[in-house]
Amino acid sequence: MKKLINDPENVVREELSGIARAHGDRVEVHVDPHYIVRTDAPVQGKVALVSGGGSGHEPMHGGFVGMGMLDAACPGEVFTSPTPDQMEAATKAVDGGAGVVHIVKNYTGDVMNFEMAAELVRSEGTEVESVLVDDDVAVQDSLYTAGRRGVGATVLMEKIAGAAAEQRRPLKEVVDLCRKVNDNARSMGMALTSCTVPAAGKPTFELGDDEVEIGIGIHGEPGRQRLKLAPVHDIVEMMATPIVDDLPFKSGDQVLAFVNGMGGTPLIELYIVFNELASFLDGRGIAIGRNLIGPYITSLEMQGCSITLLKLDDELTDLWDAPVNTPGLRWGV
Amino acid sequence: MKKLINDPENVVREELSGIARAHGDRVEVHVDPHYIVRTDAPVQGKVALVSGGGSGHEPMHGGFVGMGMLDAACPGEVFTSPTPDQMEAATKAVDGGAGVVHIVKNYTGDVMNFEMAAELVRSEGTEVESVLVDDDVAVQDSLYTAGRRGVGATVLMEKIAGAAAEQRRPLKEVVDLCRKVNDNARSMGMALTSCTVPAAGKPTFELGDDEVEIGIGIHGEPGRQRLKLAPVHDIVEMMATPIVDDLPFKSGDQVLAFVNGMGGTPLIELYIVFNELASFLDGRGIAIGRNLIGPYITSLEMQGCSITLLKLDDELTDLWDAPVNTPGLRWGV
Amino acid sequence: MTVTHDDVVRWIRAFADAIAQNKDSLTDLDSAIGDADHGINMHRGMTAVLAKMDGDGSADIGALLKTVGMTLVSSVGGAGGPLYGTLFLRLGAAAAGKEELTDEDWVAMVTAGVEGVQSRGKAEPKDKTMVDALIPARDALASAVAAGEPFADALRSSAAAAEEGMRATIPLVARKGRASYLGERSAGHQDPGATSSWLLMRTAAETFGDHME
Amino acid sequence: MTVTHDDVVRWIRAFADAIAQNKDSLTDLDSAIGDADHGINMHRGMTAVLAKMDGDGSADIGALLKTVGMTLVSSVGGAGGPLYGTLFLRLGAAAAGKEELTDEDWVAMVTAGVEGVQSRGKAEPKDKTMVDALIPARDALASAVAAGEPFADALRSSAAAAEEGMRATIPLVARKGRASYLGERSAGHQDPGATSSWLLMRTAAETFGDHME
Ligand SMILES: Nc1ncnc2c1ncn2[C@@H]1O[C@H](COP(=O)(O)OP(=O)(O)O)[C@@H](O)[C@H]1O
Ligand SMILES: Nc1ncnc2c1ncn2[C@@H]1O[C@H](COP(=O)(O)OP(=O)(O)O)[C@@H](O)[C@H]1O
Ligand SMILES: [Mg+2]
Ligand SMILES: [Mg+2]
Ligand SMILES: [Mg+2]
Ligand SMILES: [Mg+2]
Repeated sequence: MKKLINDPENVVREELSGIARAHGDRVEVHVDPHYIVRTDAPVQGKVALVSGGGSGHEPMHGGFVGMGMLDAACPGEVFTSPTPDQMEAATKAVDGGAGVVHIVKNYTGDVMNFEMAAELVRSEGTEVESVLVDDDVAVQDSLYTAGRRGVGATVLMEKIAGAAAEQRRPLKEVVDLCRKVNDNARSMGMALTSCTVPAAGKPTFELGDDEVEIGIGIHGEPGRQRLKLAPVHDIVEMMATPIVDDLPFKSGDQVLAFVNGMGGTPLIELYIVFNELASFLDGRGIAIGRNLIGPYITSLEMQGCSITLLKLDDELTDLWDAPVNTPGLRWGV
Repeated sequence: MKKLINDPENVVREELSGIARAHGDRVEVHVDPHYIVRTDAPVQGKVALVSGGGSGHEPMHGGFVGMGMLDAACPGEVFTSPTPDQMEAATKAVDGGAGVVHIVKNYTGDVMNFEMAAELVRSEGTEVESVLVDDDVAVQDSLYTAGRRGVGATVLMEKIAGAAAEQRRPLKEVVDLCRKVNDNARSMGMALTSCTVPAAGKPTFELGDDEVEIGIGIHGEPGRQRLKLAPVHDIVEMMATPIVDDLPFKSGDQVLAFVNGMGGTPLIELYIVFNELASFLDGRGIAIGRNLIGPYITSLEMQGCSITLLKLDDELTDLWDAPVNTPGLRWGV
Repeated sequence: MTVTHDDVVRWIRAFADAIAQNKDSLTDLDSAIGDADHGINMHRGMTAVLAKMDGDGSADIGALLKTVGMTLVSSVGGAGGPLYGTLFLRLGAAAAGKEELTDEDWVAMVTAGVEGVQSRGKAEPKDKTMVDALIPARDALASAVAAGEPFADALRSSAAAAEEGMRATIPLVARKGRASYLGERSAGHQDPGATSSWLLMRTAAETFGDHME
Repeated sequence: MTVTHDDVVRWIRAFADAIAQNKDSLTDLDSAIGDADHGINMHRGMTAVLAKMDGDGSADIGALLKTVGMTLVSSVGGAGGPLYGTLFLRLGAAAAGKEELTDEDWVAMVTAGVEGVQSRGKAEPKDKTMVDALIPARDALASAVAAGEPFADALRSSAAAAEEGMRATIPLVARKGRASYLGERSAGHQDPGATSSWLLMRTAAETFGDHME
């Protein structure tokens, strides 16, 4: 295992210390329990957004704390969802009297820990609504399984709901917007290489020199299919087809196209992926109204990418364009 | 070789096509000869900044074209400096009558190609000044060698000089500022893994599972020292000590600390590097006034990082803080 | 023929030991169908539990187990944290105020614990989760105690049933937790949570059973 | 005993062929002490040159070589582009208007070409660059022609001198170009540019010498 770390045990603590030193102008980092919070929290009268999840997906979620996006984020150990006491502390720290939204990616661990946290804070009188993100079409959805994973749509939801909260929209509207984003977004990921959890010390899975894994999650969970390495044209088609067919996205639709790097993929490749995606969508008569290209929801040093499409309307577009000032996403201010 | 590409021959062309489709709101991409230019170029009465270099370092340089930074960038083939006809066309496209600055990283190829381009455009009446970036302390400087490489300081120079040009400062002032940045910045890089030039198809160098290369360039050029993998604490010390000693940076100095990812390094590790760097600088009495953390000048999918320190004064700080709106760097607007 | 507060402390320590010794193999199991952290997570949790236990002076077994549960909830994270946390919280609630446990107490506690896991995680038998080790363990324990078998034998049957349930997860296609994302590809691998649950039942049998022989 | 326009065309094609055949080995040499692109770059350039030459109708050798130079400048990039571009531009300038070349013409052309490379790149002998192949080649050529040796022999000596100069780059510590960043670690590797320059001189000897025998 080759990483720029000291002790695998201290990875998250030292990362948080780096974030605190780097972004003290915008965020405060609390240790024990760990959470990252806007320096101006709680913002009175504003719905507060709290998210969280395992570490190793940076900039998500800590990098999305700030004006126009999250009020707080709870980082767990690497790839391990955080604990209820973190979420409880973060929720209390950001509660500005207008209610708190928990943005929860649909993983058993995240769901159960956020559930326990919500039970705790509700019993103490804070109004909390939970929203689930489950946009990953690589996973079959069913009442009898854990359901789809939450992946790329999380970033879009945090941005869009964050803008709505910033406009002082009420709790119900913010929650409805979160659901609208989730309902209109679909994603799929793939990996060229595995990643290595620091504490595990070896790659989560092994891929041959000529193999790719399609339908990968963001925790190094193996995907559903292992295929021979193919030109990116074919790979994008394999990812975009189930995305488009699932919603379905139709001719005439406007979308936000999000090409996400898994952590070890250079930007040059992401632009090539985006180029293929744009051609693919041209062929389906789908217009790209907005785009986001880069490593925003990562899997440590994994090489690979994911594609997320979000069907846009004027409301979502305006909220996407609204100012945001976080370490990981910034414009308009 | 595992990459998200189609044909190694078409990597740059397809990347540029992706950039054109993604960022058409801010930049225009010209093909044959290849250059990327602000949509509002030439800006009359503004000094124009042109840079360029091999591809594979994204977002540099194409990602830094836009308001407050570069007017144009010339992308060469992967790791190969662009050709004079690209620079000539780009220079003409951005000349707003106030002169053009060529920001040239000190590599034999870049220097000679920009030199030929400058000869061409000067002979046609355009006022051009060239500025060399050579901040890499891993390379011994000498009159009898090619001298130090230009690395991380390039990003800082392009941002700071771009802000000055945006304020309509005259050519000489912009050039002087470029030199001031170069004179006050020092860098050093390291690699955990090699990268693979697509057309070459195999890693540029081989590193053992327990080895790191210190003093690496941004083209997969081997460094000056191969060492056993060490805790990041030691690695940062090995990199920061020669940087600080070279200028030298002294107790009481304010710096911009730039921790750059080489393309395959996840943000979580860069924050740990930054954390170590901050402690190291604490120990030397050097204050971090500004920071930049992320993959900004990369080496394809190489894992590793570089550290750049720039000594700040009020002028440099203000120009750093000035609004910038490029695909790769954005704030204040 | 009763389990004392000290026995329970020895059991927790034995479970922590077993987790420490199987940390890598649990994580390996989790690499195959999950995210390679189950051993790491449980080890972090049990290390925190040991640190907490050092200062415990009371004799209330319920309070002790509640502390274990709270500590797991706030230190493990992932799916394991809430599930094992809830398990111990329910064990503790069922043992509230008790300074000794009879075999019937233990049956009632395990029954409450497993119920907690199911109400938290919504997993049914054959979903390929820890439930597949816990339910057979609870059933074997309950029927052995009901049949009047010696407690040590009942504990041994319950550990054996947990082991069998754990092995029976191998061919299953996961329907809950991270492994469910793999669909058919999850078959052929033993569930990590079922494995740690077997360790839990095995260490209980070893500690309480040993004491009683 | 003269070199015709057709001979020059055959030489350029032969050089392009040699580059194509040695593309990978040139790139490998460049991996060791540079950035793994010299073969790729030169091949891209010579492919562009071949495409340009197809449409060339004039008999002016100077014009032909100038086109080669311009094409290399605008298609190779890196250090190789300006250096080989300048080399061919200077060959072309020295042959301006000529439809045939004598051995003295060739000496004058090579001399001008090497001068161009040096004024562009500022490299001196023993800096471990293409200059280390070109200067010995020029010197051997010039003295053989001055001594009245048959042109084919003079060409052979110049190719042999280039080869020797190329091999002599192996122990050198680079002082110019990308390899200089390596300092002492650059010793022990043959310079890629010196290698492609040897191919240039060797194909000239083979094409022009062969024709004359
Ligand atoms: N819904 C559930 N009910 C019961 N047990 C579950 C459930 N989901 C997952 N598990 C158990 O949790 C184990 C994984 O735990 P762990 O690796 O610690 O958490 P995570 O999956 O969040 O990484 C699985 O092997 C399985 O036994
Ligand atoms: N200043 C110089 N003068 C002459 N030749 C040089 C000089 N710098 C580099 N070279 C030659 O260029 C070769 C490298 O060319 P190439 O790989 O195409 O360019 P780059 O180094 O830009 O990647 C070296 O092997 C060397 O022979
Ligand atoms: Mg986990
Ligand atoms: Mg090169
Ligand atoms: Mg797990
Ligand atoms: Mg080279």
